[in-house]
Amino acid sequence: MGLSGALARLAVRATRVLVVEVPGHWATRMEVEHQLLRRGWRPAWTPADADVLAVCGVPGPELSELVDRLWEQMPGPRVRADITSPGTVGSALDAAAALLLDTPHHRTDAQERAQEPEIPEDADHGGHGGMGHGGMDHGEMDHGEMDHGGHGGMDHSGHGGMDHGGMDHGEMDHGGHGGMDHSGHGGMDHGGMDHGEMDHGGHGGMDHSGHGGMDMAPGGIALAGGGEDRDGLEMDVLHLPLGPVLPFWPAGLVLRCSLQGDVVVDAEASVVDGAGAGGPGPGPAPAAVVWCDQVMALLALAGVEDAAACARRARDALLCGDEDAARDAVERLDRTVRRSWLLRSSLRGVLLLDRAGLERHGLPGHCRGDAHDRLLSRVERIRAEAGGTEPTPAEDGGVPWAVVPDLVTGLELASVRLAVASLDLDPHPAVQAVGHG
Amino acid sequence: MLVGIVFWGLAVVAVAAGAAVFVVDSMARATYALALSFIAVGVQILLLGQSYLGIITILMMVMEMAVMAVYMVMFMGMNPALMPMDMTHGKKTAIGASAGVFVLLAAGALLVPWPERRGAPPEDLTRALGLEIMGEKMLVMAVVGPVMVATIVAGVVLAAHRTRYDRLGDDLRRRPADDPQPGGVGR
Amino acid sequence: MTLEAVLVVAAALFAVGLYGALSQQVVVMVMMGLELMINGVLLAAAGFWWFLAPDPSGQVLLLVVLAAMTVEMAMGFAVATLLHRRRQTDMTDMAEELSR
Amino acid sequence: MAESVVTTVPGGWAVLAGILLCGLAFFAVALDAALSARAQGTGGGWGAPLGRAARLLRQRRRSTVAADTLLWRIGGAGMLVGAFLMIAVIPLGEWTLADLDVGVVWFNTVDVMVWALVWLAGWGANSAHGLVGGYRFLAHGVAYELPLMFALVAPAIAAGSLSVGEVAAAQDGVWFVVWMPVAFLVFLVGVTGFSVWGPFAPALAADIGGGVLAELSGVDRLVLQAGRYLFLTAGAAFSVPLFLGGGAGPVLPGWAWVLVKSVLVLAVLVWLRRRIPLLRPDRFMEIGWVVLLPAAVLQDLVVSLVVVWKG
Repeated sequence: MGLSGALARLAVRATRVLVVEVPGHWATRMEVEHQLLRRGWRPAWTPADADVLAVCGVPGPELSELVDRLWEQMPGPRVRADITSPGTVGSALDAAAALLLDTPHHRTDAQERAQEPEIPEDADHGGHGGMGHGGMDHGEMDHGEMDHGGHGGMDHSGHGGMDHGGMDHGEMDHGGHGGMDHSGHGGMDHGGMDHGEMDHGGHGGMDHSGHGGMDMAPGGIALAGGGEDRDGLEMDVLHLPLGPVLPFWPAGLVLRCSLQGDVVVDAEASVVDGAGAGGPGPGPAPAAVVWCDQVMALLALAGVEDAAACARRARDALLCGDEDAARDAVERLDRTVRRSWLLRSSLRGVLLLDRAGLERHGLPGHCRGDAHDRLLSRVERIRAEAGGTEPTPAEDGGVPWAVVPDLVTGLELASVRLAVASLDLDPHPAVQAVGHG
Repeated sequence: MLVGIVFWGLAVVAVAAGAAVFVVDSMARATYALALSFIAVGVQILLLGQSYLGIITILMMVMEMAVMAVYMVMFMGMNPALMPMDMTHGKKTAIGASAGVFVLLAAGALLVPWPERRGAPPEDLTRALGLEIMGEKMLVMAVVGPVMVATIVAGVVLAAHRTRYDRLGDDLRRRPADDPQPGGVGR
Repeated sequence: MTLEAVLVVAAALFAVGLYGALSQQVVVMVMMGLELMINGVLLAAAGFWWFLAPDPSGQVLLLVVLAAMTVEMAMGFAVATLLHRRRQTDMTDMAEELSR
Repeated sequence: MAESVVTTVPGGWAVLAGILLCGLAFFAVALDAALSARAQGTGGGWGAPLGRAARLLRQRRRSTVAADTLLWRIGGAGMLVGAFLMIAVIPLGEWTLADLDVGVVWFNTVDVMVWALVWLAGWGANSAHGLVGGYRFLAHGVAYELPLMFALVAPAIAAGSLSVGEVAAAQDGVWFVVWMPVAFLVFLVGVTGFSVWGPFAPALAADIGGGVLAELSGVDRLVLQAGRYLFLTAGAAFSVPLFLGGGAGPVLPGWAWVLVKSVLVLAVLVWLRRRIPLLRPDRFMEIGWVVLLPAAVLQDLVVSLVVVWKG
């Protein structure tokens, strides 16, 4: 016990926390992030890396299901902390740390869990690109929906009873015809399959024999369809939802992307749990805090860690009302951002919006330029706000999340992330919707 | 003795991995099986006293297979990890032909009375090789170089969709080039 | 480790590669077969060099084989890309080229 | 071949070399954690490597649906092994583990292995983000590897040998870094490249949830992360015999100078990471081919001319 106890105590000092923000509960999330760092802990980017799952706020039905799935994917030892208000963050994290040390508890937990990863039976995988949030792979999940061959976007997950074991498509002639020949499989129940999404024409045939008979495909993996990419090559289309639980991503936003390679060819935006299901939050955040948070996300995604840390400190100082510290931090942030020509070259040209573009998408004037211009203008606004010396410029509104798909289509994945972070997205659409409703 | 054991071990690895290329279901595994085969042969070449060529073989082939994997995934048209792939034709003929070739070659190898070894390897092989290709055999290298460059150009021309006129306009004056993905230099 | 042993192993590699090159339908897999054949040639050349005439000029041959392999590979990739592009616009054409 | 300039030590010393490498890598992790803690305004952090390792040792491993576990694990474990292979040819003062006559090419071969390993680690998880990460790394590889190769050529030309020991010995008067700075910089770019470090970490970046690391937990993650740090350390250490005069220096013995210089290079690399944004593959590809490659070739030309001129 002595050794494993010592190991556990050492391990807890480096705990990683996966923070899930229920839309509207920005204050709790920021408090969690603040306290994490003070303990020497770090945020985790994926459930695979997390020891603690910190749910900030009370999730709605859709997000709850998702959180449960994240919980399933955590390797353990794992602790879940439901934090409903900023005031309880400290005690919740203390409790989590204490529970993390409880080795016997985690041993039992590990034994009780399913050993093999699997896609939940009830998940509606057929709905990729469509509705069903259920089967969503928000990126960090272990569902691996990648498919690199040419296959129809079909889905087997809902068909637990289907017996694919006896099928042998191995000898199929793949050269000439695109689709599969189903006639040879009289016994198979195709009833539940969604053939509508299959693209039989453009690619070299599909093969079901991987299911049931093969160890490589325990089932439930949706396959990709093909399509012409921007270089005129036929490439597979992969459906990958971004969000709602993704590092440095606007809370609650879900962007269902169709990817070819890493280029987003189509996207669809929604908000988790629709509008207003997030429960009561503390209300809209102060503008400067939100901007700082967005700047931090953008800098972190661009990979300048020192500058991102600087933005975070500015945010936390603004949040707790420490004006001097805030002003210092903002000044430092401003200097860092302005000086770094590498940062400029990295963000230059990302989602360049000219006047016509702004009008077409109905965006406010402060979105003009590329990601770097928007970063600078936002830092400028933070300075004005924090300094309090200049009058606050007239606020002309944020960017509605509904335009995001139009903006990011055609960009490559990393640019999509930078583009989204560079926009002043309405941060908590659910809350705002309630407010307006 | 030890060298013999290592050699035969590597031989088994090389041939088995080579055969695995056409047996395994996954494209990634097939590609890296070939890489393994090359690594084994590279080490065998090391055993045969040619350190530079052995290591360069490993270097080049690992790099090539890393790229090859990408092409396999792109063009195989079959799911890598999910589906067994059997995209063959004329299997029996192929097996017959290759078995015949093997018997022929192996018999030749075993039956031909190979001459005695002439001369001894130079002390510093790599230096000797360098002197050779930069001296007497310079013509070879002088040819190989341009061929490589021509390969790069021809490969790009064959594979690329857009030409320079698409990128730079009809009079090749458009700056920066009209690319779907801008580069880092901003030409 | 004798010359005969090296040559037998090289022959085995060559034969396996030949099987692949003959039997595979897809361009990239054919290329893998060719690579494996060249692999055998490479080993055989190295064996000949070491056991018959270990002077530096023989090594140049190996370098040339390596270079040939690279060129083959690069052109193979380019052609495969071209074929893939063509396959969409002209499927039967492609089917003819690829099927048995 | 002339008398060897370094002494080859028996294989048993490999253990010591391994320990030294791990020690330096440990320093790199600690320094990184401390810098990170300072930037966050929290202080401390020097003990972080222990805590992180303990955490990952305690964490359970996990698998994913339809993962290619074999390739996945090879990808992770290979990173750990590769770094140790790399240091085999680095002379520590006058001793070396393997006085390979083509040591520079050996180094190059091991770093090329990283291409395969990172891609395999990304591929094996059967996760979209992991795969995107793997491809990003390959794209980087295509861009940094050729400049790196030409950068490695420069010291070899100047020394007239591919043996690492002789390259170090050839810098008797002037260190190579003085008259081949471009090659040195390109080399450092290459080192950060094959360590998937700092600006070359889009394969592991936050925007794809950690990319190649996205699905790794427990000891698998530890192995891959440790492999990266070890590669960074080995690369930094390799710059010492190649460009920084090997064990040359006043007062201290040769081995100590090698360690001191390695630590310095390593510290600079670790420190730079926090300042430099990620170089996304689509941006860096052009920089690598249009800027770095010609620069490295020109450097080689200059070096060749100097060598010819000096006779």
